[in-house]
Amino acid sequence: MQIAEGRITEIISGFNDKFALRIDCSLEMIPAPGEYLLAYEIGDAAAIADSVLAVPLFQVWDSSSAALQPSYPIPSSWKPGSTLILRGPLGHGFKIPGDIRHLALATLGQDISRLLPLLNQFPNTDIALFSNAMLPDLPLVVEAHPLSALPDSLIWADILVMDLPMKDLPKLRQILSLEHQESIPCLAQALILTPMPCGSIAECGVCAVPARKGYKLACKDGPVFDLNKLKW
Amino acid sequence: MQIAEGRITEIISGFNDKFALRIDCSLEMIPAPGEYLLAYEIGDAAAIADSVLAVPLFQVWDSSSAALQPSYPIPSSWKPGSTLILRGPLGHGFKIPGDIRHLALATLGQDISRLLPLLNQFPNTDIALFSNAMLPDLPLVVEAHPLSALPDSLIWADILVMDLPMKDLPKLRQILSLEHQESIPCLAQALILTPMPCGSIAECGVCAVPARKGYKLACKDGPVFDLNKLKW
Amino acid sequence: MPKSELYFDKPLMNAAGTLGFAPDPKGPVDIAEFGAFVTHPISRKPRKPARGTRFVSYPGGFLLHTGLPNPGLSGAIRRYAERWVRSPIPVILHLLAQAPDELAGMVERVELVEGIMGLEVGLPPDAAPNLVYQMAQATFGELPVILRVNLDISADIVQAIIEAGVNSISLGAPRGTLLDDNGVPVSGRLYGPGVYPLALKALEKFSGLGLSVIGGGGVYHTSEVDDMLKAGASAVQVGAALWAGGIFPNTESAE
Amino acid sequence: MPKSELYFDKPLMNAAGTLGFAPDPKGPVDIAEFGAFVTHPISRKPRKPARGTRFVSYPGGFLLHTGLPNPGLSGAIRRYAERWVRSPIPVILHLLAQAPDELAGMVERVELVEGIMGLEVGLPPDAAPNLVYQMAQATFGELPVILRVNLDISADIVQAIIEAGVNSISLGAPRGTLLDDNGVPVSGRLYGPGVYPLALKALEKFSGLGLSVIGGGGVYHTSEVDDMLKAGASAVQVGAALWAGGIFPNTESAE
Ligand SMILES: Cc1cc2nc3c(=O)[nH]c(=O)nc-3n(C[C@H](O)[C@H](O)[C@H](O)COP(=O)(O)OP(=O)(O)OC[C@H]3O[C@@H](n4cnc5c(N)ncnc54)[C@H](O)[C@@H]3O)c2cc1C
Ligand SMILES: Cc1cc2nc3c(=O)[nH]c(=O)nc-3n(C[C@H](O)[C@H](O)[C@H](O)COP(=O)(O)OP(=O)(O)OC[C@H]3O[C@@H](n4cnc5c(N)ncnc54)[C@H](O)[C@@H]3O)c2cc1C
Ligand SMILES: Cc1cc2nc3c(=O)[nH]c(=O)nc-3n(C[C@H](O)[C@H](O)[C@H](O)COP(=O)(O)O)c2cc1C
Ligand SMILES: Cc1cc2nc3c(=O)[nH]c(=O)nc-3n(C[C@H](O)[C@H](O)[C@H](O)COP(=O)(O)O)c2cc1C
Ligand code: FES
Ligand code: FES
Repeated sequence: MQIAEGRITEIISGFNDKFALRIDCSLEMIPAPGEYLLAYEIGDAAAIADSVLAVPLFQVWDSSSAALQPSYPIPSSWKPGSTLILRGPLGHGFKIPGDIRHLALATLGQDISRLLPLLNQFPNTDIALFSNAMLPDLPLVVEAHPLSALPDSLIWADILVMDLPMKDLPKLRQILSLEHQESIPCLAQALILTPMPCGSIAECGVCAVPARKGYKLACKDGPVFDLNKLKW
Repeated sequence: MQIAEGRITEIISGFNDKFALRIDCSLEMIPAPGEYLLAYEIGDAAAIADSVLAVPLFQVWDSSSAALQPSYPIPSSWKPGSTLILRGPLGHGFKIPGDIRHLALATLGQDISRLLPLLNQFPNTDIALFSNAMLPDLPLVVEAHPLSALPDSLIWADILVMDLPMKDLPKLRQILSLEHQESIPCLAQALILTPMPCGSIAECGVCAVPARKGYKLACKDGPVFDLNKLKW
Repeated sequence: MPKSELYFDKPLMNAAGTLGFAPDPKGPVDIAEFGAFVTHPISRKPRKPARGTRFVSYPGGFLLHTGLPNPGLSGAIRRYAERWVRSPIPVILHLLAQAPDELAGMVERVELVEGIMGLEVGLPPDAAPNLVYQMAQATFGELPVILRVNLDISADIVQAIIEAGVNSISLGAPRGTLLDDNGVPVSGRLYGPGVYPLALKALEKFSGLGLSVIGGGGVYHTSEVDDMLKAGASAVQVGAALWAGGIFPNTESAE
Repeated sequence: MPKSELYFDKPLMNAAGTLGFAPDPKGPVDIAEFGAFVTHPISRKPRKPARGTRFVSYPGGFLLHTGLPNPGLSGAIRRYAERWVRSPIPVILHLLAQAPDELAGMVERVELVEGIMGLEVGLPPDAAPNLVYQMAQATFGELPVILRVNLDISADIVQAIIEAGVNSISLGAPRGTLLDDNGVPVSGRLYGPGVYPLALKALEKFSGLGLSVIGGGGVYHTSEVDDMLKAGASAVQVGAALWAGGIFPNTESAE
């Protein structure tokens, strides 16, 4: 974890009404897929109305190169040229074994972009993507499927990698058709999306995720978790 | 008074750190010098944090053409392309007789821009400008002076036209060296700059200006007043 | 006891002090959406604007310290009675008084004025329970009455109101303090969307007590009107939003 | 009576719940600026996070309903006592209790723990004056005590505190209600710059009563720290601003 300055160089008006940022900062600040930065703007008092809290930024995929996307709308005072204070990289990202052959990606939310950086990391792997969200143009190696096809893929996949808004965690059992099983029959990791206002400095508990044993903090123990260790 | 939509086409990064807007709207909405519009953005909930109140816009002068400038910093959510709802023109602007020969302009604040549109209206008039603020490039016909020269000009001038933050009204007598006189010895008008949160629909009294008889409302009776009818 | 309860065709109205003394058919706000029009606060004698700074903004809202300027009851009747009679929607007169006697006199006087459907009565800031009780009783007469309280009043004030036999209250903005540009403290009422969570909380607290409660404070969106009604409000008052351009329709919230 | 009053080297500290259970020398916040470190609220038994929505933002701030998760007093002592002893600045333990007996037991227990300079004691929400009086008295022992109250408490609660013999209070965030994305009401405490005018008002109200008052609520700028001290605060607590990146130095305000 480091604290460093970054400058917004571009605000990308992205696909699906989502926006991402390009930020000029030292390379070691860029979070790996699933890790995050906390960012706030330095500016005058007028900007502060927008900056009540630091904003979590995740790596997303923009055609060729990496960009950063807040999990909230971009504060309206952030403009190309704005200086941000960045804290991170924070948390634990995706840890995917190098030798997997079948990778299943899935999102229960409306946004697939936090999973897209993984595509570049596994050029020789069969990748299937499960989502009911609108999808951007994908590389040819990726097969897109509706979410309803996800249960059948669990036997094919070596690993299931999900983007999972916390509020959808209780729906997981049904979506995976696992009514009678205790756990997912393959490796399974999920980025649990939830507000993380303190970014672990307070152990405030806002981001608490129910685990098989007690609870975990998304900001510190996650936001990527082994799904078989969470309660759902 | 009308209500109409306008679109921000350009945000001008002006001189003296002040910003102005170019707005695409019907011509009859453009306020005359000293009149104002009230503007607010239509947008999603995230924008509303910035839009607690409508913003007063005045005509200012940007090299060749007219632009509009808020009396506060531009809300950070306003961007080129933003749609604004405009109400106006509101209030009473400058009313300067057409046959004057000597025009004295003065500002007690840091900003001369709300007076600059007058320069174009009096091409054949001797104009002197009194200010301690930083000045932009001015047409050659305009002579610039420090504020300390203002008292001596009151005999020369046919009319004194001021931009006057309300908080400076009590300083006026001293600045004009009028300790022993009841009124200014020439025509005198001032744009009284003050918050105008209700824009007269509530008669809230926030913008009340002390007058020789009772008080006046800047949003409705002003913001330009005959200085000889105000109390100072 | 007040004679009767107020009934609103539409459970929405402007808050006192936000649309002037009488409905303006040519004004920018379309009052056809409202079930009633509430006047600017009117005192017995004329009041002048407060001195010093009267407006300070802060993140989420703004503070006003206006001194509640108004022409006084006689002046207001003279100037506005005709427009009250002609109003397309019912008119509620907001009265501002310091003492029970003064208030009782104003209430009696207003009963003779045509075109008034009811009264809303503001209380002096920080009034003790005893005074609140007396003021509440002083409102009773021919016209139905809403007692206007700060949304941050304490349990003993609410108790006094109920014991006085009031059956309708409306919730007004809380008070706060900010420094002006010269570092001088300005005390006043707080408006704007930042007040909304306090207002919703107050509504929860007061709506179960057998009183009819008119909600208000920081309402900027149609969804917030609905949510206040669901939380038990008998109607909702909109204030600062009218100055910003009206209640905003809800757009889809970002995920 | 509490044994002694707290004295702070520097009149600034973090607010309870904003920097965890013990100072983190490797953390992003430089505590060298603080006169004391206040711990996360600690209850007798462990507490789990609240269910349902725990965070809702609004213009000017955000609402938290965390359930105040913590490992309980024994757990906290086991895990953090060593870091309290090593802390470069004095440590104030924030205790959270529901009943006077429970609190008295915790206070006694903590006296045996090394490295604690004083206590800050939170009160149950909406406690009646009688309970506040008893809780206040239950805090008295060897360690100096700050009683933590909501900044929107009423006059009779303040009276109870003074009568109990407390000489130091700190002002905490007010409570509010907002709906979450599913329309479910969430009640909790309000943080952020929109709280500041309420906090400054509360400070005005409470600082003239013979109590030492620690101010706090919505402080985001160094100028606001100074202004609270000028308004009579004996020290100032900073909360949410630390999560946003620290107290912002003041830049020149736009005209
Ligand atoms: C319910 C209510 C709502 C208010 N809303 C606003 C507002 O939106 N904006 C604003 O600027 N001020 C408002 N006020 C008035 C405010 O409380 C003060 O009048 C104002 O802040 C200035 O008070 P002052 O005592 O400093 O001076 P002054 O304005 O000179 O007040 C003189 C006296 O009038 C009394 N007073 C003021 N208002 C009322 C009232 N409504 N009923 C009875 N007595 C009153 C005060 O107690 C004071 O003693 C409101 C007051 C009340 C009671
Ligand atoms: C001074 C104070 C500050 C607080 N600050 C926050 C905050 O910043 N964020 C937040 O989410 N919650 C805070 N709380 C806790 C909050 O009041 C509630 O615990 C929380 O909103 C959930 O309450 P609950 O009763 O719904 O459920 P639970 O969380 O299950 O509460 C269980 C019980 O604990 C009691 N309780 C909670 N807090 C305290 C306390 N400090 N002292 C004594 N009893 C307590 C409640 O009365 C309740 O009966 C604070 C409480 C107090 C008294
Ligand atoms: C100029 C002005 C004067 C007001 N006067 C009073 C008043 O005398 N009594 C009162 O109870 N509320 C008064 N209010 C408060 C409003 O009635 C209402 O509570 C508030 O505007 C609602 O909050 P909102 O504006 O954030 O929606 C006044 C408001 C304004 C803007
Ligand atoms: C996670 C968290 C937990 C808190 N717990 C308590 C508490 O138990 N008791 C209390 O009085 N205040 C508590 N607070 C409130 C703070 O002590 C302080 O009042 C508040 O943060 C100050 O407002 P600000 O954050 O806007 O500066 C808590 C705050 C947070 C963020
Ligand atoms: S965000 Fe506070 S503990 Fe995770
Ligand atoms: S701004 Fe309200 S009366 Fe002028």
